[in-house]
Amino acid sequence: MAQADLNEHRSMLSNSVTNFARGVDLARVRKLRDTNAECDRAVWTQMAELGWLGVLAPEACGGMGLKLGDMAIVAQGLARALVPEPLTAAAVLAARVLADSNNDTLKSKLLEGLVSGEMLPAVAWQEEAGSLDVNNINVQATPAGDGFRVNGSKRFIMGATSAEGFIVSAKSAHGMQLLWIPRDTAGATVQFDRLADNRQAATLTLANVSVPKTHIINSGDIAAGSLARAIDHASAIIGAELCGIMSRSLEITLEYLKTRVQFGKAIGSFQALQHRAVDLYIQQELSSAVLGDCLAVLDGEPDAKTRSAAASRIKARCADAALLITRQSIQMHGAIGYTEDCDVGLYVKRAMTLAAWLGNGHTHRRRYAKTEILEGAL
Amino acid sequence: MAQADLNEHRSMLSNSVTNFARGVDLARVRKLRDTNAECDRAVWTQMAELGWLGVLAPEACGGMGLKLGDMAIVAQGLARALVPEPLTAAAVLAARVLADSNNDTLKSKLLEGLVSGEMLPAVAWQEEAGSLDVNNINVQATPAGDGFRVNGSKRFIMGATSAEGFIVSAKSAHGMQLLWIPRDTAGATVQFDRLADNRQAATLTLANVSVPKTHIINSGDIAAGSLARAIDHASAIIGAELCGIMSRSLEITLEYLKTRVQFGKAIGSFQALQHRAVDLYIQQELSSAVLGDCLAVLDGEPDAKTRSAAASRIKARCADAALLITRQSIQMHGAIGYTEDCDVGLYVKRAMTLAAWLGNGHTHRRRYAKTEILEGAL
Amino acid sequence: MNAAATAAKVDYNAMDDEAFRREARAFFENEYPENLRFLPRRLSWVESKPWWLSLSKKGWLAPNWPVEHGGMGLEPGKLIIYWEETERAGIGRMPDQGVTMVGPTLIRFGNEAQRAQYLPKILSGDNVWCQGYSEPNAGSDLASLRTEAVLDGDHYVINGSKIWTSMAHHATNIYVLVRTDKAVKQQRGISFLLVDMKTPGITFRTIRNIAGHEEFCQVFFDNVCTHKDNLVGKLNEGWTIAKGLLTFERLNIGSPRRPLQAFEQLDTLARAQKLFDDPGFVDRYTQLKMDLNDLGSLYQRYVDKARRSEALGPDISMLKVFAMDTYQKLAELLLEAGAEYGAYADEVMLADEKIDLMTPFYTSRPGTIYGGSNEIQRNILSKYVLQLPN
Amino acid sequence: MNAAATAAKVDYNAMDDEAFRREARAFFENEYPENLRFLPRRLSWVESKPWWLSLSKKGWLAPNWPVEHGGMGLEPGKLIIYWEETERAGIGRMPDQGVTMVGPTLIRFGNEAQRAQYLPKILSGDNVWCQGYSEPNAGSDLASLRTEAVLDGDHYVINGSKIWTSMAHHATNIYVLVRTDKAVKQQRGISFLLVDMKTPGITFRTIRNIAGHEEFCQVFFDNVCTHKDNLVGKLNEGWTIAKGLLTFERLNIGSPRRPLQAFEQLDTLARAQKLFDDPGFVDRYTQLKMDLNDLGSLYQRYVDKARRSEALGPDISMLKVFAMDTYQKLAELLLEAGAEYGAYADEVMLADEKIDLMTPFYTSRPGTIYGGSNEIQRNILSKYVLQLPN
Repeated sequence: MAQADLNEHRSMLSNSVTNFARGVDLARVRKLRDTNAECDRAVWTQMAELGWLGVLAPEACGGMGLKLGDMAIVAQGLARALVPEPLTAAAVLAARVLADSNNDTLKSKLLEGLVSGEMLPAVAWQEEAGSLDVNNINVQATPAGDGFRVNGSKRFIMGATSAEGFIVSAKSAHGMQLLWIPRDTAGATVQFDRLADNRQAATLTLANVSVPKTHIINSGDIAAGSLARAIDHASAIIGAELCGIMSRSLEITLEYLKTRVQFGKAIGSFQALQHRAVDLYIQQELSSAVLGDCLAVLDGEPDAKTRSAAASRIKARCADAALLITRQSIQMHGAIGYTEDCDVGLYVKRAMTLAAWLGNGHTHRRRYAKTEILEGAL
Repeated sequence: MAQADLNEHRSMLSNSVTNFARGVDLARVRKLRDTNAECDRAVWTQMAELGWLGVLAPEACGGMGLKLGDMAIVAQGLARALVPEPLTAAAVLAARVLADSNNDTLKSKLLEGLVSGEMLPAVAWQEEAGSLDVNNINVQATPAGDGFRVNGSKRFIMGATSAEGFIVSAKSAHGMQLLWIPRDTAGATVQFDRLADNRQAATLTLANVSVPKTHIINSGDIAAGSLARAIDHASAIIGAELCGIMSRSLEITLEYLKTRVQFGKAIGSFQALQHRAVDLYIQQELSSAVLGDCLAVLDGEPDAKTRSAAASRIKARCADAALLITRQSIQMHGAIGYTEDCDVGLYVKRAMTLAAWLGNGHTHRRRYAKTEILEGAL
Repeated sequence: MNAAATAAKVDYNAMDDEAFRREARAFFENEYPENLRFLPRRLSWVESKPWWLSLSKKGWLAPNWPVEHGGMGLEPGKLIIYWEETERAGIGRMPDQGVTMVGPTLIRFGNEAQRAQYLPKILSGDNVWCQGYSEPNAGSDLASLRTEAVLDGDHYVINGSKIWTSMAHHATNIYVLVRTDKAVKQQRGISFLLVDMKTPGITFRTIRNIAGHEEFCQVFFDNVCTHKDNLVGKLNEGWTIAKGLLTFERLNIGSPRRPLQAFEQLDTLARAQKLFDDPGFVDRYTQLKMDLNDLGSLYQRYVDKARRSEALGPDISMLKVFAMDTYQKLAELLLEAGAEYGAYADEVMLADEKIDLMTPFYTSRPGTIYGGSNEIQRNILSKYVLQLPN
Repeated sequence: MNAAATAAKVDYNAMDDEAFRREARAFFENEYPENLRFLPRRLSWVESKPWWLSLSKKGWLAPNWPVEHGGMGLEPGKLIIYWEETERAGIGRMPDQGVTMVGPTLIRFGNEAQRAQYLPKILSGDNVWCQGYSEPNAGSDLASLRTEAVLDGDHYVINGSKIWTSMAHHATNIYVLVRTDKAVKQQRGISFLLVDMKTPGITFRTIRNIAGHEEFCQVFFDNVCTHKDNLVGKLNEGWTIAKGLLTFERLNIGSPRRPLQAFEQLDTLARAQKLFDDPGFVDRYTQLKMDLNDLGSLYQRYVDKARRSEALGPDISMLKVFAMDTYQKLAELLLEAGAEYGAYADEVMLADEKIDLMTPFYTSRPGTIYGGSNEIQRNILSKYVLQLPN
């Protein structure tokens, strides 16, 4: 795509997100607790129509073939409005894995469906908490017929409540297999755990699930490499979401500091709160600087080590900053901040869910240390 | 000693320290940089006459046979006045080791000399930075004549600048030996490194040093146990010194906050500084509470595990609090705090020396974790 | 004298510590309802009542009240054992304002008639109390309260509204701070009244907390009458009582036992996930464990002071500040150490252990806000203890 | 045009990054005096001069000045490489106010005559500059300065005193902020003057810093005359220049390269003491390493802005706050990780490596005090960026 077209797309995206976010009512987010409807398919279709689900997908599959820098604009804007739909899970994590597939028939079907909003795939790769290693898995794919029989279970699957199926990583004699397993496949059961923001993490249990050859997305080192890259890219876009969360939470809080009166003065005139607000602002700006810097690195398609380091830098900073800022937003609101009615509570909860997904700050710092510090030091 | 006598001693000690500290001129502390005279023998003799060097020593050796709780009063008071003489090194660490000796002749000579101020022994036990294990040593004592030949070197020896000799721990075929090695012994060389507060840490190198049987202080498990207890007790009294350091530094700083005017107001009226001062005050009070609580435990002569845990609790809290408070004292003084002329600089330097000696906060937390957390958890 | 008072005549303070601990442990283990252990929220009154009555029957409901009023009269050392065993058994927090706040207040500031009227009903569970301090738009600025009471014959007539009243929807009685003299300065002209929740003119709306539980109410007073005998202490001197109560509350909130509850979860998580094999985790864990122990030493200092009947001065604010900061750090470490599970809203099963990672996070938040926010506590310490200028 | 200007005509910005780095590294490794590497203090002018002249000869003294004024005109990417290699080679901090402060000020606010008179003498080492901003009892409250200058014929006559003037005892010239109009409000009525240190009436006393080095002076002005041509910018508008310079200074002080210097020591210590085998240490090290990298990203944002010639607003204060906080944490970790060596005042040899644990501690302290303390920076951010009320 030519630079002029890119710029046009980017500006269009930015405007459409801003307009959309302006119309969002947080009442729907509050209701999630009771309804579990984290993905309203009508909203999802609208998001598809606005082109957001296809930002990263290749044009051949109906996407825009844009960069992470563009996707970040969408993710950040929607996160500010607490939109609960699984944008990053589908349009980054799943889309990236599917785009790399060399099974053209399956790829077209799934990726075009994803972009159009008709087909929602969820990636099921992780099994152990705190592990970002795509090879640290126990789900087994043993040859059966022209395909595989799969056993084991996957955890921490996001965007699964209304998913039509799962992209599952499995071990086989010939390395990793990335397999498409429709939700209603015999032997596949899904179970949900409620998360802080009332969205759901799924656990997928596979008992002798048959997967035909036509459902193999990718195999071997290509599969593992593709999955690892998708996870890094999704981690980076979660960072963008966290930036949206923290900036809106801080905005609300600064507004409160300017208007809430105690002891005859706006509480924002108390220096202790001013300095704390400044420290939160610094964390916000750091996050945004790191996000910008590292997205540029990622969009340059560097080697795997550089890519993982950039993704970890984003996730570590943005996760910890968002947790700090949203928690302090509660504190600075005082008692009202501790009620369900106060919006900052919604932000702290979304921050917790996003921070923990695909490795929290600590996990990413550990990963960064492993490749960037320890390997160099030895 | 009867309770009434104890109380009388305690009150006498407290008064004498307060009077002494009132007369201390910090000019002498400032001159240390040029003179290295960290132990003025005239001052030392005065301290001996006031009974401070014998607070812990048994009455049979001219001491008072009091408790750590009493010693802490002296150490804290003198630390407030930055008295550089090696009170804890001699009157706690060395005195405890000597009091346990079953070599009565040597014990009388050294301990009585110590109490009277005429003989200054320095304990040389540590070899590796960050290690508090008395058995983690390499100095070797091999049988020779009726005694030993000793080789190796010891580090981080405090109170050595004007010491007449060293109490050295060494490995032998029959376990640890605690040996008395006069400073002028052939083969013993002493080298000094300047510390933050311009006191000196000595390194003692022993090359084929002959130690006669009459210079054996203690042997085997008794030696190791005695040394470990002495180190724990000294660590606790260093905690008391650190409490003295932090309380005086905070006092000076609070006074400055009340009098220094900027932007037309006393800087102590700025809420950000107020809240920071409060946090420092809380650390001071925590330190003092922990010190009091754990000294009582130590004075109850508990088992070695409980003893070490209590000592580590004191040292960890007091070291970190003193470093924090003295560093922030510089910051709150602004530019003047960064000059050699400002007293708070002397406190930050003494805090650094005391914090590092016999294990800093981190080292003590690690030791605490090992016995109090990990052994329980497994 | 009722059964409770009789039972309380046992001199627990004379017991050996370990023997007392064994008795407490056995009682809590055997008698407390299994289904209410380690609940991720406070107990409702309906849930609490059977246990309230069990405690009362044994004379163990009010461990800190003097024996003559039906308490256990425990000395601090024993009191701590009592609390430790409470936590160990996972006993939930009941609507206990009567025991923790009203009882001590009436014992200290009330008159004989008030004690006779109210204390037994607290012990018997007939009266359940809630607190009416904060007001909308007053928040930390408690002294700016505007709910007023005017004496009309034998009754005070109350008008206004209170907010952040915990569990008011389960309470039978409320104690309120009201303005009884508008002419004088903020802290003066405030009185302390006791009111029956069934008095005509009282209404309330419930407020859900951040965790989604109906923890608070806003209580509205529309010409609510309470007899003038329900004035505690002197007219217009309620601020002194409130301050005294806040001091009690700070000693209460400053105890190591709430953070200890979070430690229970952290320990379980660490064992289940083998985190003690990770020296980096152990470093962070140890720091907080030692903070908690040191909080214990500081707390003990105040407990000893209280035991010697010395007044607790404004410096006690530091206890609350440090306790609540430690509690929050602990809850935050629990979430971080949980990795992906750190976002789970409900309990998780790990290595056959049930772990609630999220509840300590929520329960640790209000500690830095209510009862005078940590910011207010620091102002108090700055002004009254460090005497820094305004 | 002198040799320096000729040499500077090489277009370094067009060079490949690695090639430029190789050239810088070779130059710094080969030419900088061995005995002055990694010194635990700033360099005196006598020590600096040979290196100053080597740099000048190669045209490398003023990497950030435009080429037409004898600088290298480096773009930010190259400038960072230049700085990185400076740190790597352990090059000491010279009395560089002329290069870092006076040059950029005259280029931006001075007139042609001032640039012609002063810039070449900076490059040639004939003029060594120091800064006269702070005053006794003014401190962070810079605008309250009282040193005054009165125009008398062709000269300003200066009376008063400046303090915290770094290295004034080695300087030939001083730039001072003086009050030229006492009738107007604080920030107004201040002017920016250049003064020869040999002018009659100037005296000074040296002040030792906490590390015992003669780092500062107090400079006294007793009827000191400077020609009115030495007024930079307009009369009574010196505050604008000072603010501009403070912004420069904040960009300078906010760069990751000073904390990087502490990291050099920490890395060496960690290798010598095998601390990378200790996962607890690695956790703490990584946190700070990532803070430093993230500071780099934030810094880059401002460098890019400066490169696009956009004005640097008050938000740049955050750079200084974060950089200096990170620097101090790093220096504190270095001392802690050094265990007993963390109290050593001088260099230690460990595993054949020379490590200076204490110097980063001392050099990191003033960063949160000078150039507007971190408290002042936070006030600025609160007021001008977050627009919180007063």
